[in-house]
Amino acid sequence: MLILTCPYCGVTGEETEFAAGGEAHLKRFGPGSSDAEFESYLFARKNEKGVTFERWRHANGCGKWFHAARCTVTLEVFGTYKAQVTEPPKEILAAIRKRRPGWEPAA
Amino acid sequence: MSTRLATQGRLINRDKRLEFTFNGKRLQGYEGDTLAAALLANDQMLVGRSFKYHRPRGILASGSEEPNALVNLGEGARLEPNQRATTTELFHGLTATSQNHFPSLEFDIGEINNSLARFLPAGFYYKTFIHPRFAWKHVFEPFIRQSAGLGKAPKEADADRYEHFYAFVDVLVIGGGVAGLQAARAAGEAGARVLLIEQEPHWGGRAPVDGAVIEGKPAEDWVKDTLQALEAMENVTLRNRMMGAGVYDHGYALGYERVADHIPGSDLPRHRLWRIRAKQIVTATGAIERPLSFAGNDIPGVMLATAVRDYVVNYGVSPGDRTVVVTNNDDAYRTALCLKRAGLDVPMIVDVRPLVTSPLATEALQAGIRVETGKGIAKVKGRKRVTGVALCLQAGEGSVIEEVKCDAVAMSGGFSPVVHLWSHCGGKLIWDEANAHFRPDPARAPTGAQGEAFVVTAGMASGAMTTGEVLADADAAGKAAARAAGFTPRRFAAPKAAEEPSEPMAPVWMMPQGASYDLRMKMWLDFQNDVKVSDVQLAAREGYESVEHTKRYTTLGMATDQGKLSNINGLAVLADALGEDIPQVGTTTFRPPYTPISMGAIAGEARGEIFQPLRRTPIHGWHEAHGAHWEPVGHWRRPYAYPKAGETVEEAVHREVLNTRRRVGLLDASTLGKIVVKGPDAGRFLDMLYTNMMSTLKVGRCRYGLMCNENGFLSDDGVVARIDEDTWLCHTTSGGADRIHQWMEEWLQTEWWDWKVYVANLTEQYAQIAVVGPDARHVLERLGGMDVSKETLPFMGWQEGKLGGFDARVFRISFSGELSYEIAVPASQGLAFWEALMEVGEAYGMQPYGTEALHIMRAEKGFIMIGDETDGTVIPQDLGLHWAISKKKEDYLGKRAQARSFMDNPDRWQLVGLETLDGSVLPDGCYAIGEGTNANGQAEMFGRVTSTYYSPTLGRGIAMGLVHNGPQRMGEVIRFGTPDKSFVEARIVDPVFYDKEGEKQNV
Amino acid sequence: MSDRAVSPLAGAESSGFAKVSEAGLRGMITLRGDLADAGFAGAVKAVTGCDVPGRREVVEQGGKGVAWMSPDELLVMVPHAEAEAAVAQLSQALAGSHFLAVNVSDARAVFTIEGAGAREVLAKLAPVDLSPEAFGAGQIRRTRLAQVPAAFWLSGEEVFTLVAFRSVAQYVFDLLTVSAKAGSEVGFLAR
Amino acid sequence: MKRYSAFAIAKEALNNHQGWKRAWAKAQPKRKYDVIVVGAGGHGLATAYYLGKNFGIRNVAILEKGWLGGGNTGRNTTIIRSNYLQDPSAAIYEKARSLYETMSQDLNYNVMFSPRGVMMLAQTEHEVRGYKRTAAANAFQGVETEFIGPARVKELCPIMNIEGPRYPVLGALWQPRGGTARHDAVAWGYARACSAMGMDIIQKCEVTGVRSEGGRVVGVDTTKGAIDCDKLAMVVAGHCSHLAEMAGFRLPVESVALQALVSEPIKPCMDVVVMANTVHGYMSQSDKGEMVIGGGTDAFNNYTQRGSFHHIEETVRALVETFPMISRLKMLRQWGGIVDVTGDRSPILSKTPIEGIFVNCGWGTGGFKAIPGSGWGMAELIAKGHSPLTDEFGLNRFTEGRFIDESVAAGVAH
Ligand SMILES: Cc1cc2nc3c(=O)[nH]c(=O)nc-3n(C[C@H](O)[C@H](O)[C@H](O)COP(=O)(O)OP(=O)(O)OC[C@H]3O[C@@H](n4cnc5c(N)ncnc54)[C@H](O)[C@@H]3O)c2cc1C
Ligand SMILES: NC(=O)c1ccc[n+]([C@@H]2O[C@H](COP(=O)([O-])OP(=O)(O)OC[C@H]3O[C@@H](n4cnc5c(N)ncnc54)[C@H](O)[C@@H]3O)[C@@H](O)[C@H]2O)c1
Ligand SMILES: Cc1cc2nc3c(=O)[nH]c(=O)nc-3n(C[C@H](O)[C@H](O)[C@H](O)COP(=O)(O)O)c2cc1C
Ligand SMILES: [Zn+2]
Repeated sequence: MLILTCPYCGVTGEETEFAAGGEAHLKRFGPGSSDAEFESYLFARKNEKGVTFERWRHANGCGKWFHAARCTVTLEVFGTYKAQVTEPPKEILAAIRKRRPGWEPAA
Repeated sequence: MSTRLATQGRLINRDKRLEFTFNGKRLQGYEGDTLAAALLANDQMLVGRSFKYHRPRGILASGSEEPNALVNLGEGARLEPNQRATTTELFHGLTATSQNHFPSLEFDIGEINNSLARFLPAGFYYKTFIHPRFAWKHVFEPFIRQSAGLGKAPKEADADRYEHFYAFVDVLVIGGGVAGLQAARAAGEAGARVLLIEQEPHWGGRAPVDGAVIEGKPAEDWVKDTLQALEAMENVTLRNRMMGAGVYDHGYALGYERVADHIPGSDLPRHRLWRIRAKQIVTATGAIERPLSFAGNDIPGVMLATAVRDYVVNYGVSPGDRTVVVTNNDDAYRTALCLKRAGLDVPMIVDVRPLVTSPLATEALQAGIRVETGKGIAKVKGRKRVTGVALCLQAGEGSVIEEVKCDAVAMSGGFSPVVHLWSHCGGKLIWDEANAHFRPDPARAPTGAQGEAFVVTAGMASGAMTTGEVLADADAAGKAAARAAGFTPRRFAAPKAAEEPSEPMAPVWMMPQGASYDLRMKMWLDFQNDVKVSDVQLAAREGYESVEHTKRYTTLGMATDQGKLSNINGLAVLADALGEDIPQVGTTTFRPPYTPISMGAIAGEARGEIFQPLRRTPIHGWHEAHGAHWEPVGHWRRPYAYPKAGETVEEAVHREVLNTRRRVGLLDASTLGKIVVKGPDAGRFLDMLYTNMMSTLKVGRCRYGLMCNENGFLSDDGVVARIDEDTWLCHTTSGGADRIHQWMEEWLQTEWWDWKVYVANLTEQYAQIAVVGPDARHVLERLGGMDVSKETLPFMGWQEGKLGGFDARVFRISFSGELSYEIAVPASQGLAFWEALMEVGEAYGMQPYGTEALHIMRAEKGFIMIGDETDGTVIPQDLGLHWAISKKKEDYLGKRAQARSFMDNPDRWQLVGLETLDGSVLPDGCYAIGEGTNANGQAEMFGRVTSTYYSPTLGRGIAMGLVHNGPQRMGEVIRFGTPDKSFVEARIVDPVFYDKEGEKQNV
Repeated sequence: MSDRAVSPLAGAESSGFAKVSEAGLRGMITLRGDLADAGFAGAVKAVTGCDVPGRREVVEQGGKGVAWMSPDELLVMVPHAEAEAAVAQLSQALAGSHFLAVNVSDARAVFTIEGAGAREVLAKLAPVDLSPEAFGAGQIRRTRLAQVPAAFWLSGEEVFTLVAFRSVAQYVFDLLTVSAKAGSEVGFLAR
Repeated sequence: MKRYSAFAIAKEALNNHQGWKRAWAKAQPKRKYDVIVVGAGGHGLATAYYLGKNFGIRNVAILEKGWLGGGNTGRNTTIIRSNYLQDPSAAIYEKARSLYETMSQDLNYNVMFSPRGVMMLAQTEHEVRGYKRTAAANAFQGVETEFIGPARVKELCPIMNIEGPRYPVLGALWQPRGGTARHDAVAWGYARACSAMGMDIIQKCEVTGVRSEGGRVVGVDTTKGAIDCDKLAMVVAGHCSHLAEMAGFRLPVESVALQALVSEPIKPCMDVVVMANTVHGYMSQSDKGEMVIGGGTDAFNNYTQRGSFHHIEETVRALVETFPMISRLKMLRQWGGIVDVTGDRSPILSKTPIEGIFVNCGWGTGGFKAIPGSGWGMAELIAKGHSPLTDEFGLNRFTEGRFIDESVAAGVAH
């Protein structure tokens, strides 16, 4: 039963106040994209065993979507950050590396 | 004989007698007794039968580790099977019956399994009952199942109630022995918010029984003083009768509080499940004594040595007059001494260790007890009660040296720290050679939300073995937890305890060491599930080598006690059989709960009316009062129809359709989603969301729209109204309202965050009522206040104003094909508006109609219904909705998906109308069946029915369906298969069955 | 037409170790926009007399109030009969900027929970630290109450105001009533 | 291999059971195999078994990082049914179900297949229609099912409260020859049979790398060293993304925790398996007497074999409503498994971008019931390059937009 902190309203609450929303930083492909691009946008998931970037919504709260960096093996959370970015911010990467020296994001 | 002593009994109140019954026998006990203590006081040692062999079983332990003494507690709506007598507080009027026997506890025919035990080793059922095949289902399995289970299945619904509670603390201390008390004190003194919980109704754990001396005073007094100090601390809460049930990720812990088990029938919740979020958790859960594995160790009268002591000291009950003590450690000498002090006979202490010179041993000798070292028990004599033991050399094969008469045996195989809660969330263990037990490895603690360690252990739970060590460890644990939670511990020293010098224990996993097979198949490891030393050895021999395989093959540790007594002994036997070290073999996984918790407590308050939220429209009460037959729609409940007296539901539906088509009907459409979308980019946004163009909609007009998901599938539909230059109101399906609102927010927040659009879900702000039928306009005109004529309010227009004095927004839209108005008024006025409509409508024969009439009317018109014509695999193109898919737009959600080869293919199942040749109603959901079969031998299917009704308007069955290339096959007759494999023929027709030209709605 | 307007439970009440009441109709407006904008703050002030509250804060005065709902959303509270007018006033004041003001008064049900045990009534249902140290006056918490979303704040020393969706008013009332049942005090928050 | 029978037990009993041989041999990896199967769960073992039995391919190793059967095969709620809606699903699950009927005899290992009947409750009109549709399809897919009314539901399962209060039971989709089996025994029985055919089952052997040359697989690296192979089958359920990553491709799969629990054992009171999808919970009683209970998954990726307690709560809440008598039973143990959920919730049995590598995954919350059918089809796919049982389950369906969506009728897939 995770606890997460919403970067918008600052509430630190238990998982039941939030809704998980899958892999973060997907790039949307629309008309004109190739079959492979489109398929990978919809389906090919990193499904990392380790550090992952994922989406959450503060469903029973302020209603905002945000991102979390979390480890799928230990379930620890390295940090949460706002959704209006296309890649994890530097502080988050630094926070991860602090606990996982040498870690590099998957391609 | 087990009996009540005249002295001792620190936990009972001899002034208060309580009556109870066991198997119908009326018995007496004292306030403060456990059921087990009271049974023993009444010489009821035989309390149940084991699972597999139906062996007679007695009370073995004094706490939650008890495997044998399980009873059916209570009756009827308060029957609870498998209740542990050792943790059941006695109350007046308690009724209990023993389990797993027929016809009675004393004479059980199931005991035949016992004589067949040789033929029923571990895993025997995997090897037999294979032939003949039908026999498994008809003979063997019914037989096995008959003998399954322990307690009685309750028949009635539970009479009690339950609740939850959320608690947030800095430090949760689990276990209220001296370790828990000291840890709580140390953390509390540091200023942390502390919750200390103890499963028993009393505090102090083992120390007061064991005669520990702390800070120069008896443990009992120290406990009292410490409790007083803790109670005085504002920041500390003490809670007994509350078990730490589980430790979960991120410092989440479950506390299982048995609020009213001991006072049944009170109005209190029976159990309260605490959901505790702790920064740090201290487990001070003590240790559990292990049995020894000797032949006949399961015969009633053989008990754990600490349990024997507990019964004497705590309850003033002696399990036997003559008790042989058998041990591999010093602690059991305390039991011998305690029995002796109580005036009971201890004919012998049998100690496996070759030489024992510790102070406790000396004391025993001085007390005149015979101590036999280097010896073991070859076997216990007796069947339903111990009558004696046969003595042998521990090092030998079991030749009997001497027989000793006794009526009880107190055994001790050493102590295993209670590591369950430490392990639940990933805490790791190390093997401690000296004490022959697993203990928590502080370096590999469970980790929390920040990757930090969040569990510390204290006292015997850490593996500390003397009271002095226990207190020092607990003090350090309390301080460490407080520090980790952000507090500065005070520099008080840990309390000191009197020295308890002792001699090292000697691990013994089998008694005697070289026991024969016949002895090994009488040595119980798991008492409840009847797993013996020979079974574990067999599993190892057959290659079930992983401890997890052994567990599953033999069922070791899978009983209601979860192997609290058996696991370590079992894996030691396994390690020995494999020739491996114990730590290499490892333990099985510890899983919550620590001891079983009631389903009622888990469900909490959510039962009956508040099982789930029930959503009600403002008119709900009216529907109820007017006999609505309900249909659940999401969490809403909508009227399906309003049957009148003497009318079936189906008749009511038909009447409602006809009345609406001929005169006028009224529908509560309040559940429809209503989402306002506003901003300079709102038009552009809606163009992305809907397949058709919404930005071009004129203010004052409505347009029907479709939404797809990114996979291209149709997900919702509804009418969109343009309110003003930058505001649109989107209607969604009832089930879709929240989903679509979130869908919009998701795209706005996570993809197009630079677009200026705000959305708000106004679904519940309005009651929405559809007035439908040829007389609809007349009804509204009667109500007055607004011009609803064709000219000012044409089809697919909307306007706002006063209607009958109500603030109303009126949409001229139709889902039935009739002249129809949907009127939104503020929800607070919804009921009044509905009633006003009913009143003026009376003159026109207006009647309410429900969802089924709605469905039939839309089907008569060939309108699709999300969830019927769509099922998450249908794209708008399949439904002939090309007209609602903009060709001009570069993009909309789902567009790219619809260009994939399988979807872009014109060769798909597509929507058509269907008419049976005989006018009958096509069965729900049936498939069009072709002639051939596919590679897997399945009949070819080329279409299916999506909606099918009897049309009261047309007087025959009508249906819609998706058929392979359907629209190109108009007029063709195809066959539909029914579940009974007969066929119905139907013709492919246009899906619009009624008023094709739309004359009725356009008036 | 407020004379025909009824609150979802018509002022139902129950009492146990805390008193639970459905508090009748309240005017409520969902107001979205740029909370940091001076014009926006001015409009809020003009309608309610209150300043824009800080993150997760609520201000109430003279029957009006404002609650912070999210970084771009406020809940503006006025007497029920004034809600439409307040929407109009806000819309006028904010015209030309990007905002949304909608009347949601009737989409809500409002409750009060009063008494020394009020915190514990809520703590049985919401996964929130309700100790006085963690939750005090002036704060608003949006959360989950058993199986539905809700928001609450302290309107007095021992008085909580709780807002939920109208459709589940009965459910919320029943939940609160069971939680407050006399004798089932927990004794954790109020010792 | 020594045959198991009552006679053998009797004989052994007189010999103090000293003569029993290992159920499967202890093996060390050889340098090279024709086929390596990664994952000794039910699907991996069944794949190997049918490779040997149906195609004579016996130079096979099954590599398991832990103990065989210790993945989801050893922790599932054992429901077996085949009343699926879509043709490809109905085909493979029915093939599996029919193989379960004779599995004990085929393997000479009693897997206790118990065709006691499975019912899926319809508690809304929508569900009624969905299940009628399934029954209609099943009739022509060779799957024996029936839509039954509430009275029959009550008769089959007297402990159920069919009157609500919240969601009265309107009927059920009933598969009389669905049921349960002893999950561990399925893995053990296959392992014993594979071993008897000379295959190597290598436990505590984790695959840590996949080697390929020129787009073709050549072998794997393991914690017991490198092993070569001509063909490689990845059958590792929740860990399939991880293995695919080693081989350099991605799968449309996410790994999430699914939980289950058992009550304390009680005397038999429920002869059928009941799934209640509206309220979300399902329950059956094991041959030992525990009520075996399961519910939903966590929505976030997880590799811990633990889930969040609120799912247990939801499930128990639902079942106390459906079966009020369980309120006073106690939860004995709860646990989790990591299941592999695909983009359309249907499994993948497919070739992959690397030649010689095959994947069998995505069974998600419901693959125990499929084990023999999946093994049968997978073996054919590996041996012959295609199989009618697996053809529709290829990876290409995600590119084409050709989904096999089962949720349309039933909502869940267990
Ligand atoms: C709680 C729960 C309840 C369920 N209930 C049902 C049900 O009622 N009915 C039903 O039909 N299905 C059910 N399922 C689903 C079912 O259990 C699975 O679909 C099925 O067991 C999958 O079998 P498998 O052989 O594919 O995977 P597994 O049994 O998980 O086997 C995969 C094996 O691969 C091994 N492995 C992983 N990585 C490596 C590596 N790198 N190297 C070597 N080995 C590796 C693992 O250790 C594991 O043993 C349930 C699942 C769960 C978790
Ligand atoms: N007999 C021996 O050989 C021996 C050796 C060392 C110490 N001792 C005695 O035992 C004492 C050990 O003290 P301790 O506090 O470490 O252990 P303890 O056994 O005295 O106390 C543990 C307490 O935790 C409770 N508990 C266990 N699991 C629980 C759960 N899940 N939830 C709630 N409560 C739970 C138990 O009911 C018990 O009251 C010493 O003071 C000493 O007197 C005995
Ligand atoms: C069908 C089934 C029945 C089970 N019955 C019991 C049981 O009676 N007692 C028990 O302790 N565990 C039982 N378990 C749970 C297992 O002990 C174990 O928790 C589960 O297989 C997961 O393994 P793990 O907990 O070791 O990770 C059962 C599991 C299943 C799948
Ligand atoms: Zn938030």
